[in-house]
Amino acid sequence: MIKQEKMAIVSQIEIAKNIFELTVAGSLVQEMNEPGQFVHVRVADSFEPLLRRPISVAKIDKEASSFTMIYRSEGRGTSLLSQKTERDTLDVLGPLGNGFPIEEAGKKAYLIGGGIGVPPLYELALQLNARGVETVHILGFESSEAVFYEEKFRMLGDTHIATVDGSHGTEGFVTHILNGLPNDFDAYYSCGPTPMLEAVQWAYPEKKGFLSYEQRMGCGIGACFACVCRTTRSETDYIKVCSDGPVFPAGVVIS
Amino acid sequence: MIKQEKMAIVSQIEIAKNIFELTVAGSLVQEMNEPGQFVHVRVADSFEPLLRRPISVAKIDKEASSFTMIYRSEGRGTSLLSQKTERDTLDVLGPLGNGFPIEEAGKKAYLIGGGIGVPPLYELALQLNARGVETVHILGFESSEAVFYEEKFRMLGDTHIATVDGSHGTEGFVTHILNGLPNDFDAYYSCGPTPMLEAVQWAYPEKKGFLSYEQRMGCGIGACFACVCRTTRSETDYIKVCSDGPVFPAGVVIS
Amino acid sequence: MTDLSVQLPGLDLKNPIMPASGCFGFGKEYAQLYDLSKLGSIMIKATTAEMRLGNPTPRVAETSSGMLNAIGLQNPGLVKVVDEQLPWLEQFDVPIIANVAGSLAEDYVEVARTISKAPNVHALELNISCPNVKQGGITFGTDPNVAKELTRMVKDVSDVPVYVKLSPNVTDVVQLAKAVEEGGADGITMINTLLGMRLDPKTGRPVIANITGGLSGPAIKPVALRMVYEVRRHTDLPIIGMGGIAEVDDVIDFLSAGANAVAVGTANFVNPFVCPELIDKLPERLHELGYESVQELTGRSHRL
Amino acid sequence: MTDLSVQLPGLDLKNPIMPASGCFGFGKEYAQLYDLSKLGSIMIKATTAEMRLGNPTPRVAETSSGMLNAIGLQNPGLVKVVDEQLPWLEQFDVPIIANVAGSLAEDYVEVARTISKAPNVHALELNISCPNVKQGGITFGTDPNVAKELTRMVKDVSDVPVYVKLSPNVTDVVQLAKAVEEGGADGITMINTLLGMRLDPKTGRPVIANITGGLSGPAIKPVALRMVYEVRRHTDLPIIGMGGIAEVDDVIDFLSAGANAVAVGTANFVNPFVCPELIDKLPERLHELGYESVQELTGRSHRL
Ligand SMILES: Cc1cc2nc3c(=O)[nH]c(=O)nc-3n(C[C@H](O)[C@H](O)[C@H](O)COP(=O)(O)OP(=O)(O)OC[C@H]3O[C@@H](n4cnc5c(N)ncnc54)[C@H](O)[C@@H]3O)c2cc1C
Ligand SMILES: Cc1cc2nc3c(=O)[nH]c(=O)nc-3n(C[C@H](O)[C@H](O)[C@H](O)COP(=O)(O)OP(=O)(O)OC[C@H]3O[C@@H](n4cnc5c(N)ncnc54)[C@H](O)[C@@H]3O)c2cc1C
Ligand SMILES: Cc1cc2nc3c(=O)[nH]c(=O)nc-3n(C[C@H](O)[C@H](O)[C@H](O)COP(=O)(O)O)c2cc1C
Ligand SMILES: Cc1cc2nc3c(=O)[nH]c(=O)nc-3n(C[C@H](O)[C@H](O)[C@H](O)COP(=O)(O)O)c2cc1C
Ligand code: FES
Ligand code: FES
Repeated sequence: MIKQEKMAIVSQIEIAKNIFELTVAGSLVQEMNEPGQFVHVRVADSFEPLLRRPISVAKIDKEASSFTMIYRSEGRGTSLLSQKTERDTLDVLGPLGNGFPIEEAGKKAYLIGGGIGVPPLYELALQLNARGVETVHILGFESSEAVFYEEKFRMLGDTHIATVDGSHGTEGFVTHILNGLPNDFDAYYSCGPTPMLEAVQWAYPEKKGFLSYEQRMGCGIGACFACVCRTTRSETDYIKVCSDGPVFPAGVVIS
Repeated sequence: MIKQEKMAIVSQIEIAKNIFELTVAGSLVQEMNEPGQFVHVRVADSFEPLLRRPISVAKIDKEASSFTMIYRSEGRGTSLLSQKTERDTLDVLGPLGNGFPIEEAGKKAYLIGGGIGVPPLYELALQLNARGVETVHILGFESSEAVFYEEKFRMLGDTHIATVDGSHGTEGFVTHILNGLPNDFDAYYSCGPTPMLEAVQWAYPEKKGFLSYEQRMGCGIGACFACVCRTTRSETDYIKVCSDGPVFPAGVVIS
Repeated sequence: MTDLSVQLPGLDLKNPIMPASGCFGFGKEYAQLYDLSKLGSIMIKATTAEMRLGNPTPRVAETSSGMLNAIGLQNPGLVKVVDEQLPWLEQFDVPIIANVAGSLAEDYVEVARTISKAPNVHALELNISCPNVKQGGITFGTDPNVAKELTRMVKDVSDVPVYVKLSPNVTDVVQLAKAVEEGGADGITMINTLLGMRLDPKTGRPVIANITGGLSGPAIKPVALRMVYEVRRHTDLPIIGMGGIAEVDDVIDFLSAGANAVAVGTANFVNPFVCPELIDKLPERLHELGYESVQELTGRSHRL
Repeated sequence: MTDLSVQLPGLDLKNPIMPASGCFGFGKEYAQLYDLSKLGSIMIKATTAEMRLGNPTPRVAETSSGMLNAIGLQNPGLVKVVDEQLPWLEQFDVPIIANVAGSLAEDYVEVARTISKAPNVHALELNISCPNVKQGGITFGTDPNVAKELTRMVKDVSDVPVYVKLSPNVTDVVQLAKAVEEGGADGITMINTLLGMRLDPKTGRPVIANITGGLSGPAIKPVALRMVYEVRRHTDLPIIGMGGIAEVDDVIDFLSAGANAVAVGTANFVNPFVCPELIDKLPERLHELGYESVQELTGRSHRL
């Protein structure tokens, strides 16, 4: 069930350049299940900035009733968010949308992430590993400064890093790494910029894949029709990223 | 000279119900001289709320290069202001306007204040006492909860308190106290709600008096013509509270 | 007991608060969050004769204390709305106001004729003011004669009272209000969004794919309030006021200016519980201000 | 070296940044804070033939990301402006744009004739759009024929180029722009304020004594930007754009949309140093975006 809650801020840490790891606690966490779901966060008490910001769930800790987000402080809203401390509360609406189907993973899965698309893959990796699925992580970042969670992913499986400027790992995009990896996986899961999702989709036409999309949002719950994408399922309909997605099987979204 | 400065917040204390004493430090303080001047304070980094808030200078400490404001947290802006702490800075524009002429006090002066009109009288009392002027303080508040600085004023001279609900001091308005006080002073200085200023002015038609007025402000420096009042000096002109005032001799402002 | 009820043509409202069209879909999503029977009414998403896909994305952009949208009347079309959405809404004890849109006058007439027969549709809201559709819409809402004619045509076929939604993008909103009154409108809803634009400073490109969009949210409240106040001075038609309402004092302001009820749009995105919260807060605020009913307060700014 | 200079009819601007009329008085107050010679130009407060007292107070009210004002053209009158204010401004190396207002066409003509002869007045800004004066003003700015005629009359008597300031409170701003172009305008300045209102929820009374006021500040930027963009699509006249400019990217946006220079109004009240700060920041921002001059960037949104 979707809830709105003023959640307690447990911690907020800058884990890479302009990348913040924010953990909050509250009963809303009990509603979270699927990796790949997101929350809609209000960054200010006033109406300026007005809209909530969608942020993926990066880690769920049901015991502590807390969850973790990882986001890049970039525009007005996220930079306000990054100024919040343990003394503040955070107005969170969630969990929202449909996440990654973990039961489709088979025995071995590729998790392919780019930049701020990496966070939801972490909870996904945790849940897949808990089910005995072997996960390989292929993660792309701008530069070494922007890399985060490398060790955490490594603890869960093979982890390959690409940076655009080559300052860490392979130089280039995740697709460069994918070219050199075997085709021996059962399913892939991906989140990142749309061109990356496109490239990944093209690389594995015969594989089962699940992609998480981004769109500008209004309501975040399916009411305002802001976040639509065309779909191959029907010529006469759109899908909504917020409530039909953000995760869709490969081949469904026309971007 | 008028300066704009991000001043350091030295302390912020709630000294009565919803009444905050805020001390800030910076080089701008060196420009302050007259009691009764004010500053124009930006309460948020964003443009919401948009306008600065005019607040009187309540105490100047040139040695510490700090000054103190006392304000009521009421609307959107002042309640944001009240949330600021020593970790924040405060964008201050000032000193603005023309304050109380201390050289006009003679030997004995009445300082008559109402509510949030009391603060500027404190620096005035300090400066008058420093010049050897005897000051009598007649201060009106809503109720006992809203009373502040009573002891501080008492240290400087006779101090009479009125509260509207009679919960502290005399019941009623400052004028009730004035009725019972001798007429043996040389000048009076007053700041408070306009009806109070009117009443005080009427009570002492033959005395030298100086009144500090309030108006809604835009710029605070005389450029926008928001804060005007009609004047007895001329039928064809307005005076600006921000730059011609806020203190005017009795009889000048038509309110 | 503070009386929140409001009686308007076709609408027997428990309270004067309702979500604005386009900001609440057809209710399904918000029904996950609270009981829709609590609402005074629901203004459902614009319905057109045929299904519409609307505009390309991005469709929304944030602005200072506001947002732009160019959804472009995406909706499943008249048949689906009548066959699926409206029947689903019947489970709630809430009168529906159906927002009617189109490109040609005939489209409006067709939608109005059919949708006004749905049992839970108690009024129509004629959307002659959507700034986000190329053909039509906008001209209906800016030309008094066209607006009057369209109102009359829709009135002729509608089984329920017809409210006309006015555009703020006009020189003289009172003239439009009077025109639709002459056309037989039973009420007015106002305002729709202000036409605006945002650019991406990095590229110079419009952020909204449609180039321009409709500005809504707290930023536009002063314009909306002024227009409601002006229109109230020139007509006795019921007004459902909207534009930037987010807090209970915004409701008070619109009622004071002469609105008989209010609609909440953008604020639903910020706080999905805003409508029930406003409904809960309104009695106490009215009481604090010394009023025992919504009706008593309504229009007070004109009686000072 | 990034080139900030802009050449417009009558105006040889060091840079495209100037304070907007009514938000800078006649410069005296801001001259206490910085050297006015730094500014591209100064649009001085509206000047009328006779001295004006303006409206009663309160004259300003805050709104979400904006403010309302109803100053009502308070100014010392033509003679004092020409004899005192303008000569005082001569000490600065900055061309002045004189904002001309009035109630009747003859008033405009009288002011224009005289003020355009002042040595440091390099252009006139015809204020046909002030929403805060009862008689006239507003009608000049909303009726294309009246606007055209007035422009022509003023052009006939003015010694310097005439820019006409457009109102946003119209159905079709392009129509107005074309009308003043036909009337011989040398340029356009836009936008003036949006007509708005605020009520005191405690009492229901308008906060502004004049009841309505003009909305300015960041809240109106999307509307202003849209209008500049639209007008640029339909005319080659120079445009000085304004409405909510407060940061360097706002300047970039207005230039991108087709403004040749920009004016900063309300932001002066928030940050009295905003104009020189924008002037300082502009070269770096232009450079970051890959432009070597203001002119190169101007209108880029139309060339994508
Ligand atoms: C389902 C989903 C999950 C996401 N998860 C994460 C995450 O885990 N970590 C992370 O760093 N980012 C994530 N994003 C992107 C994140 O929402 C944007 O970076 C953020 O909204 C930008 O806000 P801002 O205040 O920095 O920018 P501003 O420029 O101030 O934003 C202005 C408006 O544009 C919207 N916007 C800007 N960029 C984006 C974008 N890329 N996607 C959607 N809306 C955008 C904002 O929400 C806001 O409404 C996610 C986006 C979606 C849709
Ligand atoms: C010269 C001068 C000196 C002042 N000194 C003090 C002081 O020392 N302590 C103190 O508590 N208050 C003082 N005030 C009043 C103080 O400025 C207002 O209480 C404050 O601006 C209200 O802001 P808000 O955010 O609480 O209210 P909001 O309702 O959010 O204010 C909205 C707008 O109205 C203006 N406004 C509201 N009330 C007033 C008012 N009474 N006077 C002027 N503008 C107002 C605000 O500045 C703002 O622009 C002074 C006012 C003036 C003009
Ligand atoms: C995303 C969005 C979609 C809208 N869709 C419609 C619509 O379909 N029909 C309509 O009449 N108005 C539509 N509107 C306008 C609103 O109903 C309302 O008139 C406007 O947003 C002002 O109110 P607000 O400031 O409370 O949002 C829409 C507004 C938004 C923000
Ligand atoms: C207090 C105030 C006074 C104004 N006076 C005038 C004026 O005298 N003449 C005029 O043409 N515009 C006047 N304006 C309008 C501004 O010049 C400008 O067009 C408008 O405020 C939009 O710009 P902004 O959002 O940057 O303030 C005034 C605006 C304000 C806020
Ligand atoms: S954000 Fe409103 S429908 Fe998706
Ligand atoms: S506040 Fe602008 S002139 Fe006084």
